[in-house]
Amino acid sequence: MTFTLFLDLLAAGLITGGIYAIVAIGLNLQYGLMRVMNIAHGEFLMLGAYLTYVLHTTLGLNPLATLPIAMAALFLVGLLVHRLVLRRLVHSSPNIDVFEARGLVASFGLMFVVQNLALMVWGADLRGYTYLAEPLQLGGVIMPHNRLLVFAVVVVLSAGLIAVLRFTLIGKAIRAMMQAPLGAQLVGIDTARLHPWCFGAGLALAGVAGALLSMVYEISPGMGEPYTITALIVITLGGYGSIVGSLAAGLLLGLVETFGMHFTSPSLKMVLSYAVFIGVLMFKPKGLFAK
Amino acid sequence: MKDWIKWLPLIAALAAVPWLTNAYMVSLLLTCLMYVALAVSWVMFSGPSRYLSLATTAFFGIGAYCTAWGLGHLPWPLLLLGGALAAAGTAALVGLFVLKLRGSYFAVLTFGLSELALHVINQTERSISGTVGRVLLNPPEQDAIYLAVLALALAAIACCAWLWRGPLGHALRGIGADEDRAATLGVNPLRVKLAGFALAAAFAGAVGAAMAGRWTYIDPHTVFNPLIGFQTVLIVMVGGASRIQGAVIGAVIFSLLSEFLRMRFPYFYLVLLGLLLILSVLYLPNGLIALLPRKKAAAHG
Amino acid sequence: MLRNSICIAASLLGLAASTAALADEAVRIGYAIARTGPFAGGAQVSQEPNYLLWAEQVNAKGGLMVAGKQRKVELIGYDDRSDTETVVRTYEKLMNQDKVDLVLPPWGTGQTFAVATLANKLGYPMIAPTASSKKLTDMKLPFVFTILQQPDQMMNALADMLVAQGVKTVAVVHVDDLFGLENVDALSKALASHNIGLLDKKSYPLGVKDLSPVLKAMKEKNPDAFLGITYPPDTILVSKQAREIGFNPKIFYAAVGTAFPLYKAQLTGNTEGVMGMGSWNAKTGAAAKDYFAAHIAKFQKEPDRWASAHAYASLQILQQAVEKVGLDRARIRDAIAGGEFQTILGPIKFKDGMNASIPGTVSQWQKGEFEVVWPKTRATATLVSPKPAWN
Amino acid sequence: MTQTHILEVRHLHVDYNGYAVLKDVSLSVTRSSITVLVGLNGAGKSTLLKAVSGLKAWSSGDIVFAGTSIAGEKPAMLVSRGLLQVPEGRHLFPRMTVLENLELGGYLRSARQRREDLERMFHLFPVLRERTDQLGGTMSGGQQQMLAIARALMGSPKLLVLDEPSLGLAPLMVAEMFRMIAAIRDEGVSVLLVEQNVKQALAHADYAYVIDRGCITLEGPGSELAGSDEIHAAYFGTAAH
Repeated sequence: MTFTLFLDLLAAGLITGGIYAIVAIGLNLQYGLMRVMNIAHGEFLMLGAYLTYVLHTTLGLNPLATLPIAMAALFLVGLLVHRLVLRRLVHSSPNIDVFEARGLVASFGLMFVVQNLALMVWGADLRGYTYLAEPLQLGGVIMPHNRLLVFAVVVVLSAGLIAVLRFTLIGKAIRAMMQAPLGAQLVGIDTARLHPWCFGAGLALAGVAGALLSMVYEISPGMGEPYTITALIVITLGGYGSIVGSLAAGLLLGLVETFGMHFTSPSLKMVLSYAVFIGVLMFKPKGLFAK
Repeated sequence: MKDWIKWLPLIAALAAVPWLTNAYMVSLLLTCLMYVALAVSWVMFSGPSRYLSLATTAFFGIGAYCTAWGLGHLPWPLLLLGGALAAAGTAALVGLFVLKLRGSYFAVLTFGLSELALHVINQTERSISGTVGRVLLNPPEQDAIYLAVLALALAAIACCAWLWRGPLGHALRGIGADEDRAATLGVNPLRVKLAGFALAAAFAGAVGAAMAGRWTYIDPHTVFNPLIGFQTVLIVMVGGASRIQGAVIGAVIFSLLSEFLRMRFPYFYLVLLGLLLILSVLYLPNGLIALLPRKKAAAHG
Repeated sequence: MLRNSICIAASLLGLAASTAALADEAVRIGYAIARTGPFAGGAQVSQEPNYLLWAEQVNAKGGLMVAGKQRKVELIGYDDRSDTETVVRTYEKLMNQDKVDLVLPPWGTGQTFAVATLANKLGYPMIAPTASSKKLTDMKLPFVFTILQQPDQMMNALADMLVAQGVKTVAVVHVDDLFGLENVDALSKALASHNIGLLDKKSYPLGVKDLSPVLKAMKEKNPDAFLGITYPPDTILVSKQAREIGFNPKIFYAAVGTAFPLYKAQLTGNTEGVMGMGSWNAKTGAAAKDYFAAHIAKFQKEPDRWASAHAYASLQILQQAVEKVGLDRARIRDAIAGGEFQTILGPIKFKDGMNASIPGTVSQWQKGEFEVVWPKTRATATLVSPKPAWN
Repeated sequence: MTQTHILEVRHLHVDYNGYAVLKDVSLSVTRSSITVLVGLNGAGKSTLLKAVSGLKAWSSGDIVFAGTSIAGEKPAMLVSRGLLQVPEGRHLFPRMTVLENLELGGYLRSARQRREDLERMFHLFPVLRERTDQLGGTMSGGQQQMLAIARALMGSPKLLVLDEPSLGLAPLMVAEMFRMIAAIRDEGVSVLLVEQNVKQALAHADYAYVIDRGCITLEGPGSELAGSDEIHAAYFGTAAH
């Protein structure tokens, strides 16, 4: 293997993995924190993608400029969903396991609703636009600008999020809620007030991820499902509640896929990633980064 | 034990359906019964043990592939048995590893297993036969499939009732309540879980083997459809996981309702179905069985 | 977008209103098709819009001529959720319970397979516009016809074209489902018979998101032609990524989706010279031109240049057969099997249940139109080779 | 009364699934004192503590803290009013450092107050100063208990409620723990201590209550109860004399 080829695969793997990571981090904020296994996560990603598509193709807005809009819009959607559905479930569930099961059913319902509303509005056709598709050559590695941009945004966002969680008091409070919900309540953290914000933040990340994906791939109402599944795998691999774990697991999965596809066959991509996933859980049942 | 006798007329009526109505009614009931069998097989293990399994898809697909591979070589009823055994065997084997994990880890892992099974069969088919799908040249008649699935659904219900009353059921419940404590009380958790998991898988496998006959053309993406596993779990949650009736009622109502909505509102029935799911979990959080009178539970104390 | 779906809804309402008055007279035609799920993308581009367009046009002209009497057409269309059991159940309802007069096929090879034996058993003739599989045609079901070119036809045409262009070596990627495998099988045989070297062959799964490492390896081997047996998202993916890495062989071919208007939109200014599966455009004939215009007028979007026209032509054939023999389905079947029909794709005859009139074709993007360039008898423009460089 | 008592539980009834867990329980905690509540497993101790910290609603009676009822108040609100609890099992943040655990203890206070309190804690628990960067979950049981108490003190409590602080600790550590609790009381913090370690607890108690099957059965100054026959009969199986 030449060094250039290695760099090529490394770059491709990191970019794929970066996308996995940002989607997974959003889901982990919901699951790690309040145990909402949000099967509709990918549908909110899809909404972010369509929002960018519509703003770009009708108003001519630069897709990069739509990122904060997608983020804010999906954040509000998150608050709304929390207010209408999850808050009630939190109150009516006798314990966290029951809440988790009910949250799963509700998020399935959300998935049907959101995906099919999008289908009614935009139809099933693939759609897309071209943005920053020009390739950039760096020491033999060729990458289009849009993929590099996606990676850069992913790195900045996840680094920012990790920094917030690590260094600010509110971030520490959020980590505290994930690690010991009762302990958090007993030091005066108002969990009931923080939950909607975290759920909203999870959806905001899905929205950004969707907006980014629309720069690279075609979009359709069903585009989110595979990402939900990948995100589930990534957060399980990285450990529930661990944002750094999700980032690392996402990148790892991207690299495994890219290198694996190169050395075996692209057809084996799925076999490889599921084999890695199952293999890791066999030996590290609480995720790669469990201590 | 005697109260099953009062269900005899209903069972007889169901068995007579192919002679009384048209093929559509048969296939509509077939869908209901398929989900009854799958939901009961799911709740049989996952209800008391609280292990949320998404492996139903894998077992169903494995059963379906038994029919796809064996039809024309072996008689069809034997293939149902083969499907059941293959699925149970797979469950026992993978259970050795996956049943060590609990909660969401188990759920995501079993989902991963279903996907892995899909892709492994896909690869195997490609390398052996050079193609992915299989055409079933002499599939069984629809009525035969219907009666087979009816029998499987009834067998699943009977098996579940028997299981829950016996020591294995108690052990599974003990594991669901507190696995470590159950272990100290002389239960071997792994052995109990393996037995329950494999027994449940056998029914899903047999249902897969039966249903495959309907589709002429079998390919991995059709029979390892993740929707099958997800829908089974949804059905049990909507119906209620604490009693067998929950799974049965959930399956019947869910199948009939989604068919009705699909026919009546062809363009936005899934939006309605999604809203109904959300509303049901908000306003009927304990499942449809909460609407039933609880006289049976009282009889049991 | 929104207007589009409102349009569909409105036309359905209109249909419902008009049929209410003529309920006892309308010819009821049922189908199930993917409106949701993974097949919806293809079904809603190439197939269902044509059903709706045809019904509207027939009714605008007063209806279908059945045994000397004009009767309106009533379409009964359900969503099959891209699910096999649902599609089977829905056709059982349509044929057994609703007892519709005729049925139209669902989307794609797998779903057509699932209902083909049923339609055959109950004697409903079915002309499948989006089924392409040797396995299906090998079953030789008397009531099931395929109108789309089958894998060996398309691949033989492709190989002949390659020979004519002096291609000596090729690299192939293909999706590893039934469509990809049957086509690549036919292609390999055709290439071998013409002594064209296969330098590299890679398969990939549905939903692939990055093929640049594969394409880079192929670029190193420097083949004369790149051939992709791909679906629409992957067709766009391989085109974009080939451009990014500067992989520009003499012939660049990607199968399904090159014929979609979306392809032109996605590869802005980079379509020139790209080849793919297509078999008609508005220049094919006057009837094709009218169809093209009517499609745009109704849906505000262009039809794709491959299966859309086949879907519409299949309805024309059904219509002509009914007008000839009435609604007796066995006689319709015989009429389809034995007759010749005028369609927007030209005259069509069936042999062994397959379209015997339209050969395998290759199309190529030239100056913003997807021109048929092979074989010469059906060409709408002259083939351009080698492919110009990507912009 | 309210002047001298920081906490008063008045005729409290708590039901769980229709089953009465607490029946007419009354007790009070005098300011700057250590009040001990002893009882066997399942006597209703932890239910009472849940009610006191806002985690469990009651059916009748009342709990008054610093002169006002706490009915319907959320834990976070009680923390801000100065009622802090160290629960059984401690509920530290296991994957966060000692420093972070302490900072979160002062979650509701200003950054300056937090800095000052942190200094105080390091003074009170020198072992924590040496281990500021260690993860909470990796410390020994005794150290974790120190950290849990220090974390609660960071919230500047008027009343500190401790649930089984000596559970699982080595005997030497237990003695250290009670010495620490006495020091906290001497700084002016009232302490409500729930313990199974009856002997040690009563030795340090200013006042004590015995709870049995949901009812207060005995109360009195700690030294008095330590010598009572009932206590010995119930907890040591022998009479005192």
